[in-house]
Amino acid sequence: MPDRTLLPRNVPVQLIDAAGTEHPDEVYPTASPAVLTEGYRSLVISRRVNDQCYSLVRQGRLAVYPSSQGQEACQVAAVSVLDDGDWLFPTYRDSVAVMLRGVAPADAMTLLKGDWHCGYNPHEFRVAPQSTPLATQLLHAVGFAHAAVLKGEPTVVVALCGEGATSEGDFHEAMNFAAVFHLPVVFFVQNNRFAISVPLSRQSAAESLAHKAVGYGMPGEQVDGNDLAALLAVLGSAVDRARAGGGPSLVEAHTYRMQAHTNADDDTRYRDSAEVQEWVARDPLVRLRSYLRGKDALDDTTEAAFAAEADEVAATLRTALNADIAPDAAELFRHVYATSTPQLEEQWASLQGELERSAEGTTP
Amino acid sequence: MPDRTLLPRNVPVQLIDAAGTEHPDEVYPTASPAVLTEGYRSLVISRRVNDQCYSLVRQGRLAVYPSSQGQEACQVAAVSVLDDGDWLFPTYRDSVAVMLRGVAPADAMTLLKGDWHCGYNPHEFRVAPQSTPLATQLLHAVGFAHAAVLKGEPTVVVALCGEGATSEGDFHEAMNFAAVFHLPVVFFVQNNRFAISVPLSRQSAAESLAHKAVGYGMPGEQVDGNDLAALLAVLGSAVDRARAGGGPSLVEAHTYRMQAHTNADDDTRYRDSAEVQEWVARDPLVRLRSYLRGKDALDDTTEAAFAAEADEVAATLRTALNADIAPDAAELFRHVYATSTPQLEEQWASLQGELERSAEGTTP
Amino acid sequence: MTMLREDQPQVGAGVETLSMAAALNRALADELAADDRVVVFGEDIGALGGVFRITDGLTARFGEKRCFDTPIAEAGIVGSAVGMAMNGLRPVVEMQFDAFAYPAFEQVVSHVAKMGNRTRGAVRLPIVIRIPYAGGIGGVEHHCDSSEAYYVHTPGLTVVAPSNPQDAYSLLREAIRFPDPVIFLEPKKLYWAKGSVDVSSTATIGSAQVVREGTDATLIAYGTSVPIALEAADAAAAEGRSLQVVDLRTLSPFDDATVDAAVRSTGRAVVIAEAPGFASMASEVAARISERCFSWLEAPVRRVTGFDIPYAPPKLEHFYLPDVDRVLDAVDSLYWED
Amino acid sequence: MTMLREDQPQVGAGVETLSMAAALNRALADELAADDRVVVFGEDIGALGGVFRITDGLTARFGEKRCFDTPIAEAGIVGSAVGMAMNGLRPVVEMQFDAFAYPAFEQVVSHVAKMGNRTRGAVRLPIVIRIPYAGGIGGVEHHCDSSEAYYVHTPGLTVVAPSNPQDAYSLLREAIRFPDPVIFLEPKKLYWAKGSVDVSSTATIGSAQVVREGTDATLIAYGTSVPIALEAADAAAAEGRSLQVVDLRTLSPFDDATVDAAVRSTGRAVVIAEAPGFASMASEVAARISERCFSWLEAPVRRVTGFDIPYAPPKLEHFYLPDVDRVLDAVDSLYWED
Ligand SMILES: Cc1ncc(C[n+]2csc(CCOP(=O)(O)OP(=O)(O)O)c2C)c(N)n1
Ligand SMILES: Cc1ncc(C[n+]2csc(CCOP(=O)(O)OP(=O)(O)O)c2C)c(N)n1
Ligand SMILES: [Mg+2]
Ligand SMILES: [Mg+2]
Repeated sequence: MPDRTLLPRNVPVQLIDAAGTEHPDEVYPTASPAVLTEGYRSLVISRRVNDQCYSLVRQGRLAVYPSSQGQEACQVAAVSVLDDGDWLFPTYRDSVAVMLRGVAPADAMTLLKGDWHCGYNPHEFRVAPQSTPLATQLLHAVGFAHAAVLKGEPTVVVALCGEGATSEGDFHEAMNFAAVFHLPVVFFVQNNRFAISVPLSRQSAAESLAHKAVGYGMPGEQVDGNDLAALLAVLGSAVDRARAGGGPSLVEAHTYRMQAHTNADDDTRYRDSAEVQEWVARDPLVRLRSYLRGKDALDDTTEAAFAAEADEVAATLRTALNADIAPDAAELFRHVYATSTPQLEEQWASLQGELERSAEGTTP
Repeated sequence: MPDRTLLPRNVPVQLIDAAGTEHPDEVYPTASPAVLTEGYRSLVISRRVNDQCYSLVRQGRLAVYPSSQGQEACQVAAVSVLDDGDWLFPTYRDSVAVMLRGVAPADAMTLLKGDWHCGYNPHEFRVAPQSTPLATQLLHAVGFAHAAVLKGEPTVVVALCGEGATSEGDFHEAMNFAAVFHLPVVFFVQNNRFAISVPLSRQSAAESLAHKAVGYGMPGEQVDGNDLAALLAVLGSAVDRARAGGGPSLVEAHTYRMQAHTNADDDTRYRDSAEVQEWVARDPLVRLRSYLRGKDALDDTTEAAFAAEADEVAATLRTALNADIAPDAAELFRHVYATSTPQLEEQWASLQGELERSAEGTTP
Repeated sequence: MTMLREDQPQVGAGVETLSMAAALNRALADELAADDRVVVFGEDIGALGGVFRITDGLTARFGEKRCFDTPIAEAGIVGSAVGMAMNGLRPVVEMQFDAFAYPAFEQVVSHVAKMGNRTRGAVRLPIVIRIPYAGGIGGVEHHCDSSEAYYVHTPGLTVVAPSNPQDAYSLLREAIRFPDPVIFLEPKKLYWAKGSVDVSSTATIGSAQVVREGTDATLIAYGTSVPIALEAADAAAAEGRSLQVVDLRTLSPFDDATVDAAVRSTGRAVVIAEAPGFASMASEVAARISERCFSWLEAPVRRVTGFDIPYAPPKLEHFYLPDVDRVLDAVDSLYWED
Repeated sequence: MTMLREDQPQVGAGVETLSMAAALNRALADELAADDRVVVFGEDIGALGGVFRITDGLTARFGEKRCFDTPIAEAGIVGSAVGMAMNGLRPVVEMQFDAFAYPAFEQVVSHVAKMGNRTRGAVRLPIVIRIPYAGGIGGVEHHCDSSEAYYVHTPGLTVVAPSNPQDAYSLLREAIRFPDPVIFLEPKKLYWAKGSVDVSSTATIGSAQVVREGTDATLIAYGTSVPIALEAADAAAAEGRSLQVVDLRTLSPFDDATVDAAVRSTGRAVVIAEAPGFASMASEVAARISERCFSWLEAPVRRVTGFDIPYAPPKLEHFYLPDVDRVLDAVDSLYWED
């Protein structure tokens, strides 16, 4: 990303179009076929996980699932550009990214299956808990990066949000803090055109969301969010810049949420299936596959291997989520404070009493 | 203001420089000497009110005074561009603007003298109560304008805030709502370089605050905030645009807070008096006076008349604030709800009992 | 836009069986029809009809100017409602879930609650902030908070929480006609419970109701806890104990007269609420009764509330939620000497 | 930055007479010196030293990296403190006045309070949010709120409110060392009251203290209301009534043991707090005592609190604030039979 032109490009960066044809860019290089093949593998697994979760929610094994189907290239890219010590700050829709960062797929689904915790130790994977209150996590990302700078550590932070979340005050405050303190944060907005039912036009009247960067004095760029090559290049350059002390930047990916907001949502109420169909043609997997096929970088054997691996991930996920683990009521009280309080002790004792009485069958 | 260039000018619009010399602009016309003389009159009164309040606060007649000394051109312009039916949404620093809108000077100081209410009926003067929680009033302004549009009324709303307030989330949400709903709001930021002790550089890393407009898809412009002619032209064009259905815009005025944040503040802790001195040379009154003198639009008689009028305003203010009006405890309860509640009735009865007992001298 | 007001609902007079969701939808529609100053807005409340479908069909029927989606910004929604109300409209806004109302907290506390007072009544804000509240629906984190304590503690707000379709209908209409801001808490888990609704019936904000007579002890409940109180009273009756149930309906201002009379008539009281108990609405009720009915009380006022922990997730919420057994345990502890 | 921790303050051991403001400043300095993970930030807390000068000199002494100003954005301040704490620092942030903490409410309730729980303890947030609270300083609107009810009701927060320089010093140091987030409420009007401070003395968060012995009734107070309680006890003593005074010091978690023992020893109680009384900290204290000490109580627990109105302006605040007379009136109403 160029260092200091005020305005972002007014068209999204695209390196491989929907047909799989490459359009070389003078600023952003296309990654090697080897790198992109590895990316394709992640796309295949990610898509499979999205599909698997769709089934699991219908079987009642997940309480809710906000699918990233159609946005897998964003998920893969957000994680691919990170170094091991870097941190990711994801939202509820980024379970696939969390998984790609190393968290076991079933663990990444912990909250969604109805548990009270995020399912993984953030420090182990350098992934913050997935955040539901919109845009709030962007400030955590900023603070995290600020601490890294204060401590002299080379950490870069990638903070994710949707286009709807850019309307929240916290988005603004996060962008501004990052710019004023010149922090190594890449704000990555997955503009999937909808915030539940509300279309982009109701979130912003700006030329693009990337243009919001101008108001903070940081670089912004738009990118085709279904083009993994472009995403890797643009996000990669933003991460490099941040690591080199060049400060924060804003990347907007144009993509599309192919499924309803969650299983609980009915998207026929607010969009035409024709629009959804248009985006099928821009699928991130299809175009990359055809590009790699064209480059002879992907053969049937490799494809079969990827498919098999995806099957295995899905199977593991299925098995884990099909296991019925009895919930432990004590967990409700255990982690609220580092040291429990007299009040929680009393309350837990009283609940325990109830549970014992009902186990003894004093309640019919 | 031009309709749709993305970036604001990168220098503030200036029509009359600090020496009083005119620099005609191809977009923004300089108002007639007659109009500017009228503006000068307001400047003289405004300055006098600021000075008077400075004394009154030292005499304990005001609890606190956030002075707009040095920013009088902004105060005058903000009100001058309004039609009678338009609305102004001011902050705690804009008491002079409130007064210029027709509120009796002493009434405009009601909150500052320690009373529980804003001192005027907002509907009578089309001025919202002065707002202390930063940037919150910008959303009220937006809602007000939204209602006007829904009702088909031609109202334009001018919303004021300082440069520090642009860091708040509410600033962002207000700008965005105004842009998305294409509302007749002019956001007018008085960038007086300081938010209490914190300098501009700690609020924003943007090219200018006017550049923030880009992120919302509205026009922005910077203007010399000590040049009344430039302010009238830029704000006037923004108001015209809004009234014509052209939507919101953002105007940043570069000015300077000549006194401490309030009387309670000690500005020697965070700025050099040399910096303050530099701005003395850019005084909005001095330059306009010398311009008008040069145009033979201002003679000694007129000046004397303005001075006399300002004296009179100050005298009235002084008299009003020197009057000791016994506070009425009932007022504490009277307006909390349209209809009082059983709880407030009980509480007031009990306070009344106390007051009666102490009036009867049962308490020594 | 004229200032037309009609006292009778425009449509559907008569008694019908409706879910609470449908009753709320009807109340909105009837007020939109009756008063063209009413505007409804929020997140996903237009084409989608709200995530709980409370605004279903309103945009289609009344148009984009009366019912519309906003950008996602809760302070923006509430703050612009303030401005709209200043300019003569009567905004009814929806917060999607109660934890998502927190970004609007400053607007609510520092402006919505105070505007009437700081303008000596010159600017009153007839705003209704609708908040689906509480749990019991298997919602993931941040979707099931019971946030009433924050609002009832704030002077200047009026806080309402209906427990059945009739009250939901009547109180929402009344809230929209109210001169001051109303926080209207909708018990999510009762959205789909049905009841008969007389759309010609009116309600008074500020009045509690004895919804079941009883002589041995008084259960005081609101919103989601009313059905539990009623069930507990049924169960107790089977065991020969006669429990009275009071539905607060309005949390603030508080109907001391009804509650005092009820508690004094039985001499024993249990307060039931889903929110964490510490410094909560239930604390206030317990403190008030303990003070005002001191000489009548045979036993300490018990509170059956949520634990002082973040709201429990779907898999554990049955441990968290006040239920009939917990209420009966509390009743059992009321120093029965007989 | 190393993870150095030393148990002894670096400077100024010994006993000194300090104002509460100076004691707080000293506590910050001593923790900054003792632990280089501590960072202090907020609005105007650098060069200016804070509008109340609590951070005076800290930037000069410890540098811009340890104590710095931020843009004006309270959610930004608290939200970035969350991220910093996740990354191993111990942020101490200042909210300039308590009404100006409201923009951070979502961050406080949905993240600060819950992070430990939602990560099963893997991510604890050692954040201190300092809030100058309450009135009595002639402040204009929005500058004198008592907002403790909002925080004490929120599970996961620890809420502290000292009433004298010694506790202010010891509790702030302890709060900074605490593994969980602490809301640290500083009674503005006591900033300039002096007292002796032993900087080697340590404090325990969670413990109330009987600050005056007495046998006839117990006054329960915290923060700004403690000096009033003590004064009232003096006045009552002159009239032959012996009042015990408990200073809560920590509002949540609550020290039931100390409070219960105190109230049971006298059989009468008055709770004093400046915040509006409805659904407040005082409600909780009254409700708890009424329940837990039922059989000991000779009279209803009285509350002397602020009225349920927006905080009064300078000219009227003397009508609003709980004072000695009001406390004595409440004491007089405690069913004295002799
Ligand atoms: C503060 C807040 N307000 C409202 C919500 C409810 N909500 C959850 S997701 C969502 C839409 C978000 O849209 P977007 O940011 O575009 O992300 P997407 O779901 O499309 O990935 C809304 C309104 C929330 N989670 N947090
Ligand atoms: C939400 C909020 N946070 C903090 C404050 C305290 N405060 C009052 S004025 C001020 C500085 C504002 O600076 P700016 O917006 O530049 O306006 P100016 O005072 O310079 O006119 C601050 C921090 C406040 N009033 N509201
Ligand atoms: Mg989206
Ligand atoms: Mg300023």
